[in-house]
Amino acid sequence: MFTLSAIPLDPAALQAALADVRAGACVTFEGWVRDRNEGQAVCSLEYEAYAPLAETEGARILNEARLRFALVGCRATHRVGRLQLGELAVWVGVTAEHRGAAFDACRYIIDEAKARLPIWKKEHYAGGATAWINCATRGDHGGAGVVPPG
Amino acid sequence: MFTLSAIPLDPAALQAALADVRAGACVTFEGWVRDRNEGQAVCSLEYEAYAPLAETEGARILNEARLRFALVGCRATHRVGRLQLGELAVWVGVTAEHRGAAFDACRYIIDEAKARLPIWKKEHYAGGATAWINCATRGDHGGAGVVPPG
Amino acid sequence: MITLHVQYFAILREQRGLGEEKLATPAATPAALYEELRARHGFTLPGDRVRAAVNDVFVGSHTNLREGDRVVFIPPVAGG
Amino acid sequence: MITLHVQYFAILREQRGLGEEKLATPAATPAALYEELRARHGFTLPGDRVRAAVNDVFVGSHTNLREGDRVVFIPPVAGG
Repeated sequence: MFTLSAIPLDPAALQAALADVRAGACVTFEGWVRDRNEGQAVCSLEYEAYAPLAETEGARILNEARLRFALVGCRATHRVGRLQLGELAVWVGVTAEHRGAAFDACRYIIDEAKARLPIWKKEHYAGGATAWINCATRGDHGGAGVVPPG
Repeated sequence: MFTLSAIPLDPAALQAALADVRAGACVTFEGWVRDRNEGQAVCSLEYEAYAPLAETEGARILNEARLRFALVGCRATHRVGRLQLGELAVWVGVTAEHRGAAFDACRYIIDEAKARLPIWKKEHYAGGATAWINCATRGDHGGAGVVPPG
Repeated sequence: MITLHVQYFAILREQRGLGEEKLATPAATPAALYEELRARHGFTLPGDRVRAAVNDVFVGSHTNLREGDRVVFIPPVAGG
Repeated sequence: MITLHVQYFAILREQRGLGEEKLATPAATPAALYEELRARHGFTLPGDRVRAAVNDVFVGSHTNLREGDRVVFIPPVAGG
Protein backbone atom coordinates (compact mmCIF):
# COMPACT_ATOMS: atom_id res chain seq x y z
CA MET A 1 0.00 0.00 0.00
CA PHE A 2 1.31 3.42 -1.02
CA THR A 3 -0.16 6.59 0.44
CA LEU A 4 0.41 10.34 0.60
CA SER A 5 -0.05 12.12 3.90
CA ALA A 6 -0.58 15.79 4.72
CA ILE A 7 -0.06 15.09 8.43
CA PRO A 8 3.05 13.84 10.28
CA LEU A 9 3.83 10.16 9.68
CA ASP A 10 3.62 7.67 12.55
CA PRO A 11 6.33 5.06 11.86
CA ALA A 12 5.29 2.80 14.75
CA ALA A 13 1.76 2.53 13.36
CA LEU A 14 3.04 2.06 9.80
CA GLN A 15 5.35 -0.73 10.89
CA ALA A 16 2.75 -2.38 13.14
CA ALA A 17 0.63 -2.96 10.03
CA LEU A 18 3.46 -5.14 8.64
CA ALA A 19 3.55 -7.52 11.65
CA ASP A 20 3.45 -11.14 10.44
CA VAL A 21 4.83 -14.29 12.10
CA ARG A 22 6.00 -15.56 8.70
CA ALA A 23 8.48 -12.65 8.52
CA GLY A 24 11.97 -12.97 9.97
CA ALA A 25 13.27 -9.60 8.77
CA CYS A 26 11.87 -6.08 8.62
CA VAL A 27 13.87 -3.30 6.95
CA THR A 28 12.66 0.29 7.05
CA PHE A 29 13.91 3.41 5.32
CA GLU A 30 13.13 6.88 6.61
CA GLY A 31 13.97 10.08 4.76
CA TRP A 32 14.47 12.96 7.18
CA VAL A 33 14.64 16.70 6.47
CA ARG A 34 18.31 17.69 6.73
CA ASP A 35 19.66 21.07 7.78
CA ARG A 36 21.87 21.38 4.67
CA ASN A 37 21.76 20.53 0.98
CA GLU A 38 24.57 21.17 -1.51
CA GLY A 39 26.29 23.23 1.18
CA GLN A 40 23.37 25.60 1.84
CA ALA A 41 21.63 25.96 5.22
CA VAL A 42 18.06 24.71 4.84
CA CYS A 43 15.30 26.07 7.14
CA SER A 44 12.32 24.04 5.97
CA LEU A 45 10.93 22.12 3.00
CA GLU A 46 7.74 21.91 1.03
CA TYR A 47 6.65 18.77 -0.82
CA GLU A 48 4.05 19.10 -3.53
CA ALA A 49 2.54 16.02 -5.19
CA TYR A 50 0.49 15.34 -8.26
CA ALA A 51 -1.58 13.03 -6.12
CA PRO A 52 -3.53 10.72 -8.48
CA LEU A 53 -0.43 9.83 -10.50
CA ALA A 54 1.85 9.63 -7.42
CA GLU A 55 -0.53 7.13 -5.86
CA THR A 56 -0.81 4.90 -8.91
CA GLU A 57 2.95 5.08 -9.56
CA GLY A 58 3.70 4.34 -5.88
CA ALA A 59 1.41 1.30 -5.96
CA ARG A 60 3.11 0.14 -9.18
CA ILE A 61 6.56 0.38 -7.56
CA LEU A 62 5.41 -1.71 -4.58
CA ASN A 63 3.98 -4.32 -6.96
CA GLU A 64 7.27 -4.45 -8.86
CA ALA A 65 9.09 -5.06 -5.57
CA ARG A 66 6.72 -7.92 -4.71
CA LEU A 67 7.41 -9.54 -8.09
CA ARG A 68 11.20 -9.13 -7.93
CA PHE A 69 11.87 -10.11 -4.32
CA ALA A 70 10.57 -12.81 -1.96
CA LEU A 71 8.59 -10.52 0.34
CA VAL A 72 6.02 -11.05 3.04
CA GLY A 73 4.79 -7.44 2.93
CA CYS A 74 5.70 -3.87 1.97
CA ARG A 75 4.28 -0.37 2.23
CA ALA A 76 5.36 3.20 1.77
CA THR A 77 4.11 6.69 2.59
CA HIS A 78 5.26 10.15 1.47
CA ARG A 79 4.53 13.40 3.27
CA VAL A 80 3.28 16.46 1.42
CA GLY A 81 3.12 20.06 2.64
CA ARG A 82 5.52 22.07 4.77
CA LEU A 83 8.10 20.12 6.82
CA GLN A 84 10.50 21.31 9.49
CA LEU A 85 14.09 20.13 10.05
CA GLY A 86 14.29 16.58 11.34
CA GLU A 87 10.78 15.68 10.20
CA LEU A 88 10.01 12.40 8.51
CA ALA A 89 9.43 13.00 4.77
CA VAL A 90 9.15 9.44 3.44
CA TRP A 91 8.79 6.02 5.05
CA VAL A 92 9.31 2.60 3.40
CA GLY A 93 8.86 -0.68 5.28
CA VAL A 94 9.50 -4.18 3.93
CA THR A 95 9.17 -7.61 5.55
CA ALA A 96 10.52 -10.93 4.26
CA GLU A 97 11.45 -14.36 5.55
CA HIS A 98 15.13 -13.50 5.10
CA ARG A 99 16.96 -10.22 5.35
CA GLY A 100 18.59 -10.18 1.91
CA ALA A 101 15.25 -9.77 0.14
CA ALA A 102 14.08 -7.20 2.69
CA PHE A 103 17.17 -5.00 2.21
CA ASP A 104 17.13 -5.28 -1.58
CA ALA A 105 13.42 -4.53 -1.87
CA CYS A 106 13.53 -1.58 0.52
CA ARG A 107 16.36 -0.07 -1.49
CA TYR A 108 14.56 -0.74 -4.76
CA ILE A 109 11.37 0.93 -3.55
CA ILE A 110 13.03 4.12 -2.31
CA ASP A 111 15.30 4.40 -5.37
CA GLU A 112 12.35 4.04 -7.74
CA ALA A 113 10.15 6.33 -5.65
CA LYS A 114 12.75 9.11 -5.72
CA ALA A 115 13.16 8.75 -9.48
CA ARG A 116 9.56 8.23 -10.56
CA LEU A 117 6.99 9.71 -8.18
CA PRO A 118 5.63 13.09 -9.32
CA ILE A 119 6.52 14.77 -6.02
CA TRP A 120 8.51 18.01 -5.93
CA LYS A 121 10.64 19.48 -3.18
CA LYS A 122 11.08 23.19 -2.54
CA GLU A 123 13.83 24.17 -0.15
CA HIS A 124 13.58 27.33 1.97
CA TYR A 125 17.00 28.70 2.91
CA ALA A 126 18.26 30.96 5.64
CA GLY A 127 17.76 34.51 4.29
CA GLY A 128 14.51 33.70 2.50
CA ALA A 129 15.70 32.30 -0.83
CA THR A 130 13.94 29.20 -2.14
CA ALA A 131 14.61 26.57 -4.82
CA TRP A 132 12.65 23.80 -6.49
CA ILE A 133 15.14 20.94 -6.37
CA ASN A 134 16.19 19.50 -9.75
CA CYS A 135 14.30 22.22 -11.63
CA ALA A 136 17.44 24.18 -12.48
CA THR A 137 17.64 25.29 -16.11
CA ARG A 138 21.41 25.09 -16.32
CA GLY A 139 24.01 23.08 -14.38
CA ASP A 140 23.30 19.78 -12.68
CA HIS A 141 22.09 20.95 -9.32
CA GLY A 142 19.07 22.65 -7.82
CA GLY A 143 21.30 25.51 -6.78
CA ALA A 144 21.29 27.01 -10.25
CA GLY A 145 17.53 27.41 -9.98
CA VAL A 146 17.57 29.38 -6.76
CA VAL A 147 15.16 32.28 -6.63
CA PRO A 148 16.24 35.14 -4.36
CA PRO A 149 13.71 36.29 -1.75
CA GLY A 150 10.97 38.40 -3.37
CA MET B 1 26.42 1.78 21.02
CA PHE B 2 25.80 -1.97 21.20
CA THR B 3 23.75 -3.48 24.00
CA LEU B 4 22.17 -6.74 25.11
CA SER B 5 18.69 -6.66 26.60
CA ALA B 6 16.81 -9.19 28.72
CA ILE B 7 13.57 -7.22 28.30
CA PRO B 8 11.54 -6.47 25.15
CA LEU B 9 13.16 -3.93 22.83
CA ASP B 10 11.50 -0.56 22.21
CA PRO B 11 12.32 0.37 18.60
CA ALA B 12 10.79 3.86 18.86
CA ALA B 13 13.06 4.72 21.79
CA LEU B 14 16.09 3.17 20.11
CA GLN B 15 15.49 5.15 16.94
CA ALA B 16 14.72 8.40 18.78
CA ALA B 17 18.27 8.29 20.15
CA LEU B 18 19.54 8.53 16.55
CA ALA B 19 17.65 11.76 15.74
CA ASP B 20 20.03 14.29 14.17
CA VAL B 21 19.28 17.14 11.74
CA ARG B 22 22.48 16.34 9.82
CA ALA B 23 20.99 12.98 8.81
CA GLY B 24 18.87 12.64 5.66
CA ALA B 25 18.43 8.86 5.83
CA CYS B 26 17.69 6.35 8.57
CA VAL B 27 17.70 2.61 7.80
CA THR B 28 16.67 0.09 10.42
CA PHE B 29 16.81 -3.68 10.46
CA GLU B 30 14.64 -5.75 12.78
CA GLY B 31 14.98 -9.51 13.21
CA TRP B 32 11.65 -11.06 14.21
CA VAL B 33 10.95 -14.54 15.59
CA ARG B 34 9.43 -16.55 12.72
CA ASP B 35 6.94 -19.38 13.06
CA ARG B 36 9.06 -21.74 10.93
CA ASN B 37 12.70 -22.57 10.31
CA GLU B 38 13.98 -25.12 7.82
CA GLY B 39 10.40 -26.32 7.41
CA GLN B 40 9.75 -27.00 11.13
CA ALA B 41 7.04 -25.24 13.15
CA VAL B 42 8.74 -23.12 15.80
CA CYS B 43 6.91 -22.32 19.08
CA SER B 44 9.44 -20.06 20.77
CA LEU B 45 13.16 -19.23 20.91
CA GLU B 46 15.83 -18.77 23.51
CA TYR B 47 18.87 -16.56 22.96
CA GLU B 48 21.87 -17.07 25.19
CA ALA B 49 24.84 -14.66 25.09
CA TYR B 50 28.40 -14.70 26.36
CA ALA B 51 27.78 -11.12 27.43
CA PRO B 52 31.23 -9.52 27.95
CA LEU B 53 32.55 -10.72 24.61
CA ALA B 54 29.26 -10.07 22.77
CA GLU B 55 29.33 -6.47 23.98
CA THR B 56 32.94 -5.81 22.98
CA GLU B 57 32.48 -7.55 19.63
CA GLY B 58 29.24 -5.65 18.99
CA ALA B 59 30.97 -2.33 19.72
CA ARG B 60 33.81 -3.34 17.39
CA ILE B 61 31.38 -4.07 14.55
CA LEU B 62 29.73 -0.66 14.97
CA ASN B 63 33.14 1.01 14.91
CA GLU B 64 34.05 -0.85 11.73
CA ALA B 65 30.83 0.42 10.14
CA ARG B 66 31.68 4.00 11.13
CA LEU B 67 35.10 3.66 9.49
CA ARG B 68 33.82 2.07 6.28
CA PHE B 69 30.74 4.19 5.61
CA ALA B 70 29.90 7.90 5.84
CA LEU B 71 27.54 7.67 8.83
CA VAL B 72 25.99 10.17 11.18
CA GLY B 73 25.15 7.53 13.82
CA CYS B 74 24.52 3.84 14.44
CA ARG B 75 23.45 1.53 17.22
CA ALA B 76 22.31 -2.03 17.72
CA THR B 77 20.67 -4.14 20.41
CA HIS B 78 20.17 -7.90 20.75
CA ARG B 79 17.60 -9.60 22.95
CA VAL B 80 18.55 -12.48 25.22
CA GLY B 81 16.23 -14.94 27.02
CA ARG B 82 12.97 -16.54 25.91
CA LEU B 83 11.15 -14.94 22.96
CA GLN B 84 7.70 -15.66 21.56
CA LEU B 85 6.66 -15.68 17.88
CA GLY B 86 6.70 -12.24 16.31
CA GLU B 87 8.95 -10.75 19.00
CA LEU B 88 11.83 -8.47 18.11
CA ALA B 89 15.14 -10.35 18.53
CA VAL B 90 17.65 -7.85 17.15
CA TRP B 91 17.48 -4.19 16.14
CA VAL B 92 20.02 -2.22 14.07
CA GLY B 93 19.60 1.48 13.27
CA VAL B 94 21.87 3.60 11.06
CA THR B 95 21.71 7.27 10.05
CA ALA B 96 23.66 9.01 7.29
CA GLU B 97 23.47 12.10 5.13
CA HIS B 98 22.62 9.90 2.14
CA ARG B 99 20.76 6.64 1.90
CA GLY B 100 23.42 4.55 0.13
CA ALA B 101 25.72 4.62 3.14
CA ALA B 102 22.84 3.98 5.53
CA PHE B 103 21.69 0.86 3.64
CA ASP B 104 25.21 -0.50 3.19
CA ALA B 105 26.18 0.06 6.83
CA CYS B 106 22.98 -1.45 8.22
CA ARG B 107 23.51 -4.54 6.11
CA TYR B 108 27.17 -4.75 7.14
CA ILE B 109 26.32 -4.52 10.83
CA ILE B 110 23.65 -7.22 10.83
CA ASP B 111 25.71 -9.56 8.61
CA GLU B 112 28.75 -9.23 10.89
CA ALA B 113 26.65 -9.46 14.04
CA LYS B 114 25.06 -12.72 12.90
CA ALA B 115 28.46 -14.18 12.01
CA ARG B 116 30.55 -12.95 14.93
CA LEU B 117 28.56 -12.26 18.09
CA PRO B 118 28.77 -15.08 20.66
CA ILE B 119 25.00 -15.39 20.89
CA TRP B 120 23.27 -18.75 20.51
CA LYS B 121 19.73 -19.56 19.48
CA LYS B 122 17.73 -22.53 20.73
CA GLU B 123 14.51 -23.30 18.90
CA HIS B 124 11.58 -24.93 20.67
CA TYR B 125 9.36 -26.89 18.29
CA ALA B 126 5.77 -28.05 18.37
CA GLY B 127 5.87 -31.41 20.22
CA GLY B 128 8.60 -30.33 22.63
CA ALA B 129 11.80 -31.02 20.66
CA THR B 130 14.54 -28.39 20.77
CA ALA B 131 17.69 -27.57 18.80
CA TRP B 132 20.66 -25.27 19.22
CA ILE B 133 20.91 -23.72 15.76
CA ASN B 134 24.19 -24.34 13.90
CA CYS B 135 25.41 -26.75 16.59
CA ALA B 136 24.67 -29.85 14.56
CA THR B 137 27.50 -32.38 14.53
CA ARG B 138 26.73 -33.64 11.03
CA GLY B 139 25.02 -32.11 8.02
CA ASP B 140 24.81 -28.42 7.38
CA HIS B 141 21.71 -27.54 9.31
CA GLY B 142 20.58 -27.27 12.89
CA GLY B 143 18.03 -29.96 12.17
CA ALA B 144 20.62 -32.70 12.57
CA GLY B 145 21.23 -31.53 16.12
CA VAL B 146 17.61 -31.81 17.22
CA VAL B 147 17.12 -33.29 20.66
CA PRO B 148 13.77 -35.07 21.13
CA PRO B 149 11.68 -33.95 24.11
CA GLY B 150 13.17 -35.32 27.35
CA MET C 1 -8.64 24.02 -31.96
CA ILE C 2 -9.37 21.76 -29.01
CA THR C 3 -10.26 22.68 -25.44
CA LEU C 4 -8.05 21.17 -22.73
CA HIS C 5 -7.80 21.28 -18.98
CA VAL C 6 -4.19 21.97 -17.89
CA GLN C 7 -2.76 21.52 -14.36
CA TYR C 8 0.52 22.99 -13.13
CA PHE C 9 2.73 21.82 -10.28
CA ALA C 10 5.79 23.09 -8.46
CA ILE C 11 7.96 25.50 -10.47
CA LEU C 12 5.50 25.54 -13.40
CA ARG C 13 2.62 26.44 -11.06
CA GLU C 14 4.63 29.31 -9.64
CA GLN C 15 5.80 30.57 -13.06
CA ARG C 16 2.23 30.33 -14.45
CA GLY C 17 0.79 31.96 -11.33
CA LEU C 18 -2.07 29.48 -11.03
CA GLY C 19 -2.67 25.76 -10.50
CA GLU C 20 -5.02 24.94 -13.35
CA GLU C 21 -6.86 26.45 -16.30
CA LYS C 22 -9.04 25.56 -19.23
CA LEU C 23 -7.69 26.69 -22.60
CA ALA C 24 -8.27 26.39 -26.36
CA THR C 25 -5.20 25.45 -28.39
CA PRO C 26 -4.16 24.38 -31.90
CA ALA C 27 -1.49 22.12 -30.31
CA ALA C 28 -1.93 18.45 -31.26
CA THR C 29 0.58 16.96 -28.78
CA PRO C 30 1.88 17.62 -25.26
CA ALA C 31 5.22 18.71 -26.79
CA ALA C 32 3.56 21.33 -28.98
CA LEU C 33 1.34 22.51 -26.13
CA TYR C 34 4.31 22.89 -23.80
CA GLU C 35 6.21 25.02 -26.34
CA GLU C 36 3.15 27.21 -26.79
CA LEU C 37 2.75 27.69 -23.02
CA ARG C 38 6.46 28.14 -22.47
CA ALA C 39 6.60 30.98 -25.00
CA ARG C 40 3.52 32.61 -23.45
CA HIS C 41 4.47 32.30 -19.76
CA GLY C 42 8.27 32.25 -19.81
CA PHE C 43 8.68 28.78 -18.29
CA THR C 44 12.39 28.27 -17.60
CA LEU C 45 12.37 24.48 -18.01
CA PRO C 46 13.14 23.33 -21.55
CA GLY C 47 10.63 20.89 -23.03
CA ASP C 48 13.05 17.96 -22.95
CA ARG C 49 13.14 18.14 -19.12
CA VAL C 50 9.36 17.96 -18.71
CA ARG C 51 7.24 14.81 -18.94
CA ALA C 52 3.53 14.77 -19.66
CA ALA C 53 0.51 12.98 -18.22
CA VAL C 54 -2.92 12.90 -19.81
CA ASN C 55 -5.93 11.96 -17.70
CA ASP C 56 -3.59 10.89 -14.86
CA VAL C 57 -1.46 8.52 -16.97
CA PHE C 58 2.11 9.16 -18.17
CA VAL C 59 2.17 9.60 -21.96
CA GLY C 60 4.79 10.18 -24.64
CA SER C 61 5.25 13.83 -25.59
CA HIS C 62 4.01 13.16 -29.13
CA THR C 63 0.77 11.45 -28.14
CA ASN C 64 -2.29 13.00 -29.80
CA LEU C 65 -4.34 15.26 -27.56
CA ARG C 66 -8.14 15.06 -27.71
CA GLU C 67 -10.93 17.45 -26.82
CA GLY C 68 -11.47 17.57 -23.05
CA ASP C 69 -8.16 15.90 -22.05
CA ARG C 70 -6.66 16.80 -18.69
CA VAL C 71 -2.97 17.53 -19.30
CA VAL C 72 -0.26 17.77 -16.62
CA PHE C 73 3.34 18.79 -17.26
CA ILE C 74 5.73 17.10 -14.86
CA PRO C 75 8.94 18.94 -13.94
CA PRO C 76 11.95 16.86 -12.88
CA VAL C 77 11.06 15.17 -9.59
CA ALA C 78 12.69 15.68 -6.22
CA GLY C 79 15.08 12.77 -6.63
CA GLY C 80 17.95 12.58 -4.17
CA MET D 1 49.06 -28.77 36.13
CA ILE D 2 47.35 -25.37 36.08
CA THR D 3 44.07 -24.32 37.60
CA LEU D 4 41.58 -22.70 35.23
CA HIS D 5 38.11 -21.29 35.40
CA VAL D 6 35.95 -22.67 32.54
CA GLN D 7 32.57 -21.30 31.39
CA TYR D 8 30.09 -23.13 29.17
CA PHE D 9 27.36 -21.73 26.94
CA ALA D 10 24.48 -23.11 24.91
CA ILE D 11 24.88 -26.74 23.80
CA LEU D 12 28.13 -27.14 25.76
CA ARG D 13 26.46 -25.85 28.94
CA GLU D 14 23.66 -28.37 28.50
CA GLN D 15 25.98 -31.28 27.70
CA ARG D 16 28.25 -30.41 30.64
CA GLY D 17 25.23 -29.92 32.92
CA LEU D 18 26.61 -26.73 34.47
CA GLY D 19 27.57 -23.19 33.46
CA GLU D 20 31.03 -22.92 34.98
CA GLU D 21 33.62 -24.76 36.98
CA LYS D 22 37.15 -24.50 38.31
CA LEU D 23 39.44 -27.34 37.27
CA ALA D 24 43.06 -28.49 37.30
CA THR D 25 44.45 -29.67 33.97
CA PRO D 26 47.69 -30.64 32.26
CA ALA D 27 46.36 -29.01 29.03
CA ALA D 28 48.62 -26.22 27.78
CA THR D 29 46.27 -24.82 25.10
CA PRO D 30 42.53 -24.33 24.54
CA ALA D 31 42.64 -27.06 21.87
CA ALA D 32 44.13 -29.58 24.28
CA LEU D 33 41.74 -28.57 27.05
CA TYR D 34 38.72 -28.94 24.74
CA GLU D 35 39.77 -32.47 23.73
CA GLU D 36 40.20 -33.43 27.41
CA LEU D 37 36.75 -32.05 28.31
CA ARG D 38 35.14 -33.48 25.20
CA ALA D 39 36.37 -36.98 26.07
CA ARG D 40 35.21 -36.59 29.68
CA HIS D 41 31.75 -35.10 29.04
CA GLY D 42 30.83 -36.42 25.60
CA PHE D 43 30.58 -33.05 23.85
CA THR D 44 29.17 -33.65 20.37
CA LEU D 45 30.87 -30.65 18.72
CA PRO D 46 34.27 -31.48 17.20
CA GLY D 47 37.11 -29.20 18.28
CA ASP D 48 37.41 -27.58 14.88
CA ARG D 49 33.90 -26.14 15.21
CA VAL D 50 34.58 -24.49 18.56
CA ARG D 51 36.42 -21.21 19.09
CA ALA D 52 38.05 -20.16 22.35
CA ALA D 53 38.17 -16.98 24.41
CA VAL D 54 40.52 -16.37 27.32
CA ASN D 55 39.72 -13.62 29.81
CA ASP D 56 36.92 -12.36 27.50
CA VAL D 57 39.10 -12.04 24.38
CA PHE D 58 39.02 -14.35 21.34
CA VAL D 59 42.29 -16.36 21.12
CA GLY D 60 43.80 -18.91 18.78
CA SER D 61 43.26 -22.51 19.85
CA HIS D 62 47.02 -23.04 20.34
CA THR D 63 47.57 -20.03 22.62
CA ASN D 64 49.31 -20.95 25.87
CA LEU D 65 47.03 -21.15 28.89
CA ARG D 66 48.21 -19.70 32.21
CA GLU D 67 47.29 -20.30 35.83
CA GLY D 68 44.00 -18.62 36.69
CA ASP D 69 42.83 -17.97 33.12
CA ARG D 70 39.11 -17.84 32.45
CA VAL D 71 38.44 -20.01 29.40
CA VAL D 72 35.24 -20.01 27.32
CA PHE D 73 34.53 -22.41 24.44
CA ILE D 74 32.34 -20.82 21.81
CA PRO D 75 30.05 -23.09 19.79
CA PRO D 76 29.03 -21.97 16.28
CA VAL D 77 26.89 -18.87 16.66
CA ALA D 78 23.26 -18.42 15.73
CA GLY D 79 24.02 -17.04 12.29
CA GLY D 80 21.09 -16.88 9.86
